[in-house]
Amino acid sequence: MTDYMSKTRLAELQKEFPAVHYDPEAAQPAVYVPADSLLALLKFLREDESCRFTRLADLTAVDYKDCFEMVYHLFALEDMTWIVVKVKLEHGQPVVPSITPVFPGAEFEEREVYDLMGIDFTGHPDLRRILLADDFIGHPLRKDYVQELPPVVPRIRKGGR
Amino acid sequence: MHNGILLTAAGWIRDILTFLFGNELLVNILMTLVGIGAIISVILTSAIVFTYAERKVCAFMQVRIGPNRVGGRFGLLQPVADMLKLMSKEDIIPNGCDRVVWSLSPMLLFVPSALIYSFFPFDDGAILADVNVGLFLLLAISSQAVLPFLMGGYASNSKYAMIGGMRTVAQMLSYEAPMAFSLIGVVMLTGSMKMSAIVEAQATHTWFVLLQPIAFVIYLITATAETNRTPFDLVEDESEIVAGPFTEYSGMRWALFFLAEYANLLSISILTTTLFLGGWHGPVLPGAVWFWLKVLVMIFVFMWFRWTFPRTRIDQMLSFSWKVLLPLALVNMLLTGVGIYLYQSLC
Amino acid sequence: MFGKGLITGMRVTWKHFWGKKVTFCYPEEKLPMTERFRGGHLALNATKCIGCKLCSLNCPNRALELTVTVDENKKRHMQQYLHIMGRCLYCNLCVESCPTQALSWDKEYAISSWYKEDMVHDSMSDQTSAAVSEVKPHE
Amino acid sequence: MPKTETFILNMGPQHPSTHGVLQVQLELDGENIVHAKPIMGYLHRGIEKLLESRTYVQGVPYTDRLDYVSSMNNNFGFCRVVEELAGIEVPRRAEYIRVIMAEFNRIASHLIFIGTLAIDLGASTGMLYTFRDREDILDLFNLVCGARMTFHYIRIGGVAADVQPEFVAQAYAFLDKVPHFMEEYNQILSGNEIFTRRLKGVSQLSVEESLAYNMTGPNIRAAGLPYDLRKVDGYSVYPEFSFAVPVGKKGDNWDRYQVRFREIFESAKIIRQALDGLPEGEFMAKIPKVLRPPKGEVYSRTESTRGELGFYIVSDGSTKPYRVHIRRPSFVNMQGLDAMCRGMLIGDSVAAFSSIDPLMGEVDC
Repeated sequence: MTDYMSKTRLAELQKEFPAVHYDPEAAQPAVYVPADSLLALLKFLREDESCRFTRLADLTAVDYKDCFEMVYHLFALEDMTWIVVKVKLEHGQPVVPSITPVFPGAEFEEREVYDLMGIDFTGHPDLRRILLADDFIGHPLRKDYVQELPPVVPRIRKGGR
Repeated sequence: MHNGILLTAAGWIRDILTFLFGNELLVNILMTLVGIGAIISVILTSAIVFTYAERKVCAFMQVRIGPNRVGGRFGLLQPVADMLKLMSKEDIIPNGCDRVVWSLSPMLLFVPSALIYSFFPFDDGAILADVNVGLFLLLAISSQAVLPFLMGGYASNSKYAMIGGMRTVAQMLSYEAPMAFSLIGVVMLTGSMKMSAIVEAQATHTWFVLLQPIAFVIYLITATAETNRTPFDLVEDESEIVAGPFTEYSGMRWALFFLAEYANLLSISILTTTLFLGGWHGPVLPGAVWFWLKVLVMIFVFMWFRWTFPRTRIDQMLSFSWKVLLPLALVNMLLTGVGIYLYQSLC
Repeated sequence: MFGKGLITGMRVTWKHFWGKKVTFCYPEEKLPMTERFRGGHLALNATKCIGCKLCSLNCPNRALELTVTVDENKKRHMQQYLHIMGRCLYCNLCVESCPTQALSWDKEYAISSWYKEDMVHDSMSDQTSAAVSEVKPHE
Repeated sequence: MPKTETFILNMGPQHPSTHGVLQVQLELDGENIVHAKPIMGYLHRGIEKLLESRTYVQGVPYTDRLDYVSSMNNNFGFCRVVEELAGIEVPRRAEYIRVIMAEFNRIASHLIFIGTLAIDLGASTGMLYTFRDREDILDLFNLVCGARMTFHYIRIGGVAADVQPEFVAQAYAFLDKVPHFMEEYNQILSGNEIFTRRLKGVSQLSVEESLAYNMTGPNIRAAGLPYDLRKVDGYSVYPEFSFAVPVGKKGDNWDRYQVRFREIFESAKIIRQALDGLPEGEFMAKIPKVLRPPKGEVYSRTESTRGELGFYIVSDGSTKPYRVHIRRPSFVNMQGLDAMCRGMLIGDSVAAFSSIDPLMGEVDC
């Protein structure tokens, strides 16, 4: 069965990365990290012997109206442990370093987040819209996104009815 | 030896024409025209019959029942419906295509496919041009079919068509060689390239499929490749390059390709029958019946291949031809030579 | 190797060539519809309906457009029940939510139509409209 | 030396073998592929956004439309997350029925995989056979949930309706047929030299590469890593059944095909055990009329047919989810396509993306 990363190891992690903070009260505390030390933390989590979080299970972003949160779910195959890494981003101009140097498999998911949420990834190899058309305006998964109604095109029909 | 049905019929027509015109030269010319008309009608009819047969065979092998709406319970009029559909379709000419080459290609493809029919002995004596180098001419003409494919592929201004055209050249040229070498065994046994002589030799000895089993297998494989049918249908490989050289063709132009394809299928089956299965020879039944029976069996075999096998890949296909089939054909030649030498020195 | 698999494959197709076919000639023979089949139009039993609108509340895609009138006894009556099939997900949530089991599927699954307008089905049309017409709208 | 240059071949979005509306831009050097770039989004419907404006209960039918050939698995994944979020205890009978349905759907989906792989390699007959046998599973589903494709059967808190006795009987009958038709595919496809030579040694991905590309499901198991969430996470009642996790050796197309082929037998084994031990009891938990999960967030994953299907739901305490993110396995697996196609031939590219088994409804969400 899978567990969440234990409190003691989280404390050790904080010792290693002083910029990291988490809520020690919560049952499964997410690790908040500032954007500039995200890559270093993920590299540590992936490559350090005590962690070996080799699988990036999920990558997404949430729009909390006043800020964005990048959410990374990491999973260690050997000791079956979870960790959730979060990055808080300001709402005005969300920029976060791309984690493709550490997890190459994040490429499409980062593109998806860029496409639908409008978060910029620096250092991404191929940052383009992935699901929506290239000329699409806006980022639909943001909470302040207002959908423009499609223009009403009158239907032209031949013959009766 | 009594004449076959076809020759008897030809004799009647010649009698009628002689009665009408009297001039021998004119009658000869008219008789040739009659023969050509007969061959063209055979090709057209066969295309109609084979589309239906292909659909039914395919359906039966795939646990379906196939056409069952147009023309009664068995969908007998399905080919007619297909034909009407093809004729009524719009003739789409792609942008930027080479118009002359593009429109020539389907017609040029049909010519060699139809031309080789003049060397087939349909029955005792029923052969339009029984030339001395029949087999040689036949192979020479049928290899001309490469060019129209390449023309169509090049002129369509489409990448799929271009790749398809290129593949045709690679495929047909590589399979031309083992095919010719496998047929040399037959020629060695007969001592002649004359088609009627090959059939006669099988009547006096035995069917060449028994004497030349390796050649028969090689021939069967190369024949499938020459007709672009599965497992070697890389030319019109629908899952990779959509329809190869035919991608941009529609309506009647496409129908001509289609027609040529079935003409090729028929001719290759006739060739198998003639070279390996004893041609029109057979007990009890008249020659023409035996001939068509064997041809139909061969066509069923080719359809059977098509609806059972997956498709090979281009590199596998080419290396199979050059690395397996060609050496095997050469070995077969050697074996045949040794066999003939032993046979002659023993008897 | 050496074509043994090819021969085996050909044997399979040969067997099926003569074997039983599984084709279903659709318009002539039809698949039997199971009891739980969801599809076709919604059919409303107007005598059972209490006009609570729970079905349209539960609909994920607003495929139901209802007109409910309230008579002098404060009793609610369904006047019009439109099932917009173009929006319907056939998820069965409306049928399950009905407290009086007034809704059901008519299982008439051949519902394709030429025009978008035909995809709006009046679920009360096939009723004996007596029960509906008696009710006067409350003024 | 003559000057040569590569050229771009756009496969799709209208192409016979891109499994829907995928576009793959192949950069070709003759017949060899230099790069393969998948371009998607032709089927994007914005399901994540749609789910934000539906209640939890209303959201379930939308997950049917994600991976529409294994809808049960999607329902399963979504319902599990919501149950975890709201703390709903699912009755054992319901869990068993869910497992039966999910595994049946896995068989159906893998049958489609075999069929589409066969037709992409030109063996259309093999495809017809697999679709013939898949039809029996659809009939079973039709019997129990009244739909053949968008099932909406697994609900939050249980399943929509109890299984009928005739379903159980028919399910057993189907399970008895499994070895027979699998033997037939063995004869017509797996045993066929042309078929094996098309697949063996082509488009290899090692475990490291598969991990790097974040691939999951049969694609990573083919490389040799027994990463099956049914074993790893042991969710639902899966730990109660004994089944093996088939793994490949080399991670080529043949292994991907073989892993799925053997998984059908394993699924059949699970279904048989579940049917044998189907407990009595409720099929639906008591869930409140209006479901309001407490504030919080949950990421939970299930082993869908194509890999790790994860749902990440943020709840703000209202009836509607604040944010739903779906980690679609096909979408993530598509990243491996470039590495799989590089240096191969055009014919292999078709086999490669057929062997990833992507489904456009899921890729484009």
